[in-house]
Amino acid sequence: MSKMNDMDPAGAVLWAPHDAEPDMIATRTLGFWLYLLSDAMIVASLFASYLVLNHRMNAAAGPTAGAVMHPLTALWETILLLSAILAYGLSLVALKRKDRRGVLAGFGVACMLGLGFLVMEGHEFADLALRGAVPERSGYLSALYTLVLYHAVHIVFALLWTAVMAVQVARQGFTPNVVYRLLNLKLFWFFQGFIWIYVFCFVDLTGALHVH
Amino acid sequence: MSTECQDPLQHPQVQMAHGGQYIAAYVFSLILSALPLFLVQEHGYSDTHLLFVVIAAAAAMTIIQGYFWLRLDVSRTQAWFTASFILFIPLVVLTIGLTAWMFATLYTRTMIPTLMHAPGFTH
Amino acid sequence: MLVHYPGPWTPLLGRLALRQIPYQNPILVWTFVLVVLAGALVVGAITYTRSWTYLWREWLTSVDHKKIGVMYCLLGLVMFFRGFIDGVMMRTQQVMAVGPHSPGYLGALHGYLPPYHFGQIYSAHGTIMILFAITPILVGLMNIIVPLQIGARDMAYPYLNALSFWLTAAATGLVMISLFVGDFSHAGWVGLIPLTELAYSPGVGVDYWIWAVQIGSVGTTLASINIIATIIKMRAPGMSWTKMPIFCWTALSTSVVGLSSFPVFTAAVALLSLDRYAGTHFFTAGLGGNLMLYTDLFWIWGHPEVYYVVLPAFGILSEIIPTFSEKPLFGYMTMAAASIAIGGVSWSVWLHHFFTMGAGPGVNAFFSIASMLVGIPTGVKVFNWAFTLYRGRVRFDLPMLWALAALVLLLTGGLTGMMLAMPAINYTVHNSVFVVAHFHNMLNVVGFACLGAINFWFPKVFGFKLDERIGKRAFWYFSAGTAVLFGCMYALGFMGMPRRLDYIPFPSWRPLLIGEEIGIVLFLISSYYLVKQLYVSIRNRAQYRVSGSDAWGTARSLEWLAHCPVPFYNFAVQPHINVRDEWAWRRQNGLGQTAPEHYEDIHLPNNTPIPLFIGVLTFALGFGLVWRMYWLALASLIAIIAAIIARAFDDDPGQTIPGERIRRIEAGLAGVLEGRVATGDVVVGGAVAFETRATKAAPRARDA
Amino acid sequence: MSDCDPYNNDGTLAGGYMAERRWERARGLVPVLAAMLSGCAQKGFWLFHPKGAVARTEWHTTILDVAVMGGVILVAGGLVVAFLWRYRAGNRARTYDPHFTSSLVIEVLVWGIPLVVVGYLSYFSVKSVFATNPYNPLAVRQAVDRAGGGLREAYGERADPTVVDAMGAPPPATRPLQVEVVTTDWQWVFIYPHQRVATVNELVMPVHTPVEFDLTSATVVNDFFIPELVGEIDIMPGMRTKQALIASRTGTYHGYSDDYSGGGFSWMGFRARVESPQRFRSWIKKMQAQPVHLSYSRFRQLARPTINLSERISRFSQVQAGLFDHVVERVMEGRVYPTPLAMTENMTKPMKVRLIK
Repeated sequence: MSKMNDMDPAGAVLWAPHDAEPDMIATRTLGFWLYLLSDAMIVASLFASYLVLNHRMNAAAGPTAGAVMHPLTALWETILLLSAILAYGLSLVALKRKDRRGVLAGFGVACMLGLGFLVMEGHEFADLALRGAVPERSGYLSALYTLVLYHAVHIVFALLWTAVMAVQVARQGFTPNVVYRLLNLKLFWFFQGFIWIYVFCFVDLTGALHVH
Repeated sequence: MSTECQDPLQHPQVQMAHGGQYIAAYVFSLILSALPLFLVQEHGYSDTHLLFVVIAAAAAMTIIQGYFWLRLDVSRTQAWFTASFILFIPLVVLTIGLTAWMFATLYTRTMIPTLMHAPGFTH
Repeated sequence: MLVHYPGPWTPLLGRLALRQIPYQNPILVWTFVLVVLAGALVVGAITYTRSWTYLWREWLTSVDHKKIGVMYCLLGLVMFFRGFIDGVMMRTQQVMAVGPHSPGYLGALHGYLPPYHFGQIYSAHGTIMILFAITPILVGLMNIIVPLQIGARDMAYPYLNALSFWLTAAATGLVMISLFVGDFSHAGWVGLIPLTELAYSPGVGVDYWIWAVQIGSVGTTLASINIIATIIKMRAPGMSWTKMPIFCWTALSTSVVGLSSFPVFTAAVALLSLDRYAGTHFFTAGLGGNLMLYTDLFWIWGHPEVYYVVLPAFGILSEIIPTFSEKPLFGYMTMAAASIAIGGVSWSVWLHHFFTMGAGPGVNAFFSIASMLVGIPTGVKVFNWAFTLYRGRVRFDLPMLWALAALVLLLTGGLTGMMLAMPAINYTVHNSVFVVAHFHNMLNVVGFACLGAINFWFPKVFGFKLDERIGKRAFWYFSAGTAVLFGCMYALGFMGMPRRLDYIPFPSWRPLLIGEEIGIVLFLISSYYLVKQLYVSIRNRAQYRVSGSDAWGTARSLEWLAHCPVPFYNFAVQPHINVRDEWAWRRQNGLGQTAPEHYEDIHLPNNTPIPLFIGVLTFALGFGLVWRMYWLALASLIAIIAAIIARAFDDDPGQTIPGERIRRIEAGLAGVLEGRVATGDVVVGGAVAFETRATKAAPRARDA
Repeated sequence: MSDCDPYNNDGTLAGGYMAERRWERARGLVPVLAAMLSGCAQKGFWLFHPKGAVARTEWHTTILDVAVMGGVILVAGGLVVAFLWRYRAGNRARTYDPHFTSSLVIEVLVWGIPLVVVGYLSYFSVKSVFATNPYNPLAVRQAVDRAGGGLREAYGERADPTVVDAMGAPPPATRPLQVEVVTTDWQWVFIYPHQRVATVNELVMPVHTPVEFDLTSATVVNDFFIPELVGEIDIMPGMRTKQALIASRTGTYHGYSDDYSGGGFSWMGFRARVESPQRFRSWIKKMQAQPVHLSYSRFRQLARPTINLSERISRFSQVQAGLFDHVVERVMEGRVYPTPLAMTENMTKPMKVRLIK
């Protein structure tokens, strides 16, 4: 019944022959992944808020989803963002080949494309704000701005982080600490792709649908 | 640490980078974004049908990006990533779904119908 | 973008001005005097004993999980005391302010607290007790025990661990400073919406609440990540999932709950702060806001948070009861499954906190059934504990008493919980003191478990037990206080008394309010004995010293294999796990004292002050945002990001402790256990562990 | 009560006498305690003595739940206590078996019993949700049907609330009375739209007549609660909730807000008077003759933050048509009645608010 009876104390190994050092890189990336999942819960709450506040009543006689969405612009933003993510992914392929210049080139392309994404999105929202659709206008616009800009803030941090990692790769090379950070940054970039496709599908596309 | 003596680039998480798969996910994602966009702009179908198309596209992109980009599979290095990801899916669905349901009933019960269907506040 | 609020503003100080210091309020002035005196006493004592370097090197910059855990517990206990004083003040106000003819003192209409002050006190009481007392104590206990139970050297991320602690400490600092600079929220620990909106709370109180809970919740989320990763990645060789001690199972389940629910809270509070700072309309009644959305998001976190605190408590009971029954835990597998199940169900029950909102009967029915489902795994746990006692050899040591009382409280709490889960009953007692009695009942389960755990694991960390006789006295007064206070409160619930009443309109409630006051006096006596127990035990620590690694003689899990007190490296050689209750198995087979054949080098991270700096900067960030000193907030934010980047460039090489030194320390520890005094090379989890009366005059061991 | 006569003190301080005296003092406390407890049981426990059909249904549900759960708790607690007693370390007679750590039969039982109990309670929970659902126009009538009956009748076949056809209009025995409730900071405005009268801080209802409430708030969230008559429902600004009750006995009951709404919350009570239909009609007549009229602009004055310390009642006639909807609409457009800084959480300049003394 109890496990105690099963084990013969005579031949048992009592002490590990060596310290079982956990795999540092795998441990660090798992922790960062858990952080990303917790971040996903914040995004889920923002999506839930958006869903609740995306009602005619929450527009408070201001613009509704159909009036502020430009799905075609959003598609261009999608292309820019996914390309930036792909560029970062390809720089990790260069990492596999120990190609330091390839890694740095990938970083550069990713940063440029990410910056392009931010400029385009900033332009879109500045345009919206100039037409009077500011977040203070209605509950719907508050939810819209917050959800989209929360993603944009992540991209800003992704760019900042990529720049820092470019310095580290250039100065320190591929030490274990640099490598685990590169892997974490990969998770971070790829995760933004996830969030963006939901923004694209459930904010931009359904906004054009007039389902609500 | 013992791992520091080894070459970090030999770590399986570095070694699993795969250019072809990354590009495949990229292309599929773009197609899956453009296709529903095209359908939505055309307005050829009813809105409810289109909504299903959008949801299906989002789900498909989740699977494609999850598999090809994040490598969420059951291999030894990735099992915990996949497990925690799958654990969070019902949580996200519960958060959004139950909230939406709750507020759908609340709106029908607490909003005054005449105000609800008025064309905005005109005065 | 930024909204208009009443009152002046200057660029340098924001809304802060001398008139924001409540120096006219005698209660606060005397509190301030007391706090200053106590602070001066502590600072003086540290200076007198010349312990500043020691404090800095051994505690404030430490990344050792045991020391961080001890600091967490200490922080939690101090805040527990603060929250308790708030409770005393509330009960006293309520008993004084009954009926229209009750007199008023200190400018109050009735009693001695005006409504706005009373509102702040109950809000602070709830916020502190849940987020800054019980949560830190539990996180601290998990911090200390989980790595020991799985045979690890430290948590998975020691640096992050220190950061989590200092973020929690920064949040606590914000709550405490709100006493003397400005005001605290009056809108309850839940942040009642739209009372927290700028129109109805134009002061800085709600801002204090927002930033304190926000920073605290970030800290707790990070702690959850750490515990999950530690359990997944750091288990000693041989420790399969089915051999893991049950406390680790509950810690895992609770951390998953924390990891997934705290972010929702972060989001809810962030949206509220956007409403207050940027003028958005998430939760306003007008202009398209939806105020119930806040309530919804809050309780998506709020209910799992309840299980976040109760699950480790269940784990503690599952450790204490087998130890003092001299029997393995009954139904280990079902207990683990029940722990996971409670965490899982916690995600679909939150609407029962607002059944009266007016949602459809289908919605109410769904959440009612889901809430009741929690009763199943909880019932399983109670029965399994009962069968752990069955055919055991039950001793009534102090930790066991706390655990058994927690078990009894869990039964009554379960009864009333089942009542509240029924919407038809909930309609009559929602927001009444019945609810208050219920959740105090359940949180007292956690409180009893925490006190049991502190008594249980104290010798593990510090090497000596807490005094049993005084402790039992504290226990009985505490139990009597619980019974009297919350018994009366349940009765008042049936009389329909709402919670948060500053003035009691109906004199017929007075007798039971007096009963509650008697209960709080019993609690006061108990807290006196608790402090006395700690003081006497530390003073006479030589006589409470435990011999051997097993302080109770019948302990079961792996942490009892390490020395009491635990050396900074936990285990000299990592143990290999053979069975579920490894220590009990070794002890019963005569392998308890078997020393490893050889000692290897141990690699440990270095101490770092950066988490402390980030904590201080976060406090400044919060303070700047509360008073809208935007320069301070911006500067702190940039400094935090800079500190994080700087840390990324400053790779910690760690330190390697040679095996030879480990062998020396181990030999020294063995000497200590035989009654000799260790000096020099021994650095242990407990600060006072190795001092005896004999060595009081001897120079303190300051070796790092 | 001669044993606790305070004058029976001869000044001797012998030890034995002291002990006796202590006991006597304790005995003196007994009637006080008994009076405390019985006195409360008679009057104070409002939830124990429902005076309305809906409240009675809720109370019956409570009894049922406590009975079922109490049984389970007694079994579990009894097991714990019995095992603690039997297997205490000092008891040499007991068996000690550290290998008894799992048993399939017990596992099945400990999962099965809670499952069955929870299933049983869930069934009643769902039924009672529909039976007390404030939006269901049939709920009140059905509650009346059940009124007077015991548990068996409350949950009998006849009154199965799960099969209620919420859409079909019931043939009402009496025409229900419509009352619109608006809460302000910190008063209650009761509007009788068909009679075009309004009261502040007093609710008057005829007995044995269904009363249907529409509720909204001009400022923050409140909770409508009359413990003896009906359970709670939230009152939210910009939204309209509903509640319904029927009172079975005339009398004056206490109503109040049950959700903290700011500084004046503790004084935010109202009188709920249940009158005979004749007296109610004459009360309406008297109300309709009130000189003060209630328009929206008047309401805005009324809605300024006010603490009603003395439970003063105001009465209005000629209530502006559609006032309730107008208040809701204005709130949705962004109208707030801000609380002054000195009445919220400000510690330095307290109590700058309109007080009705």
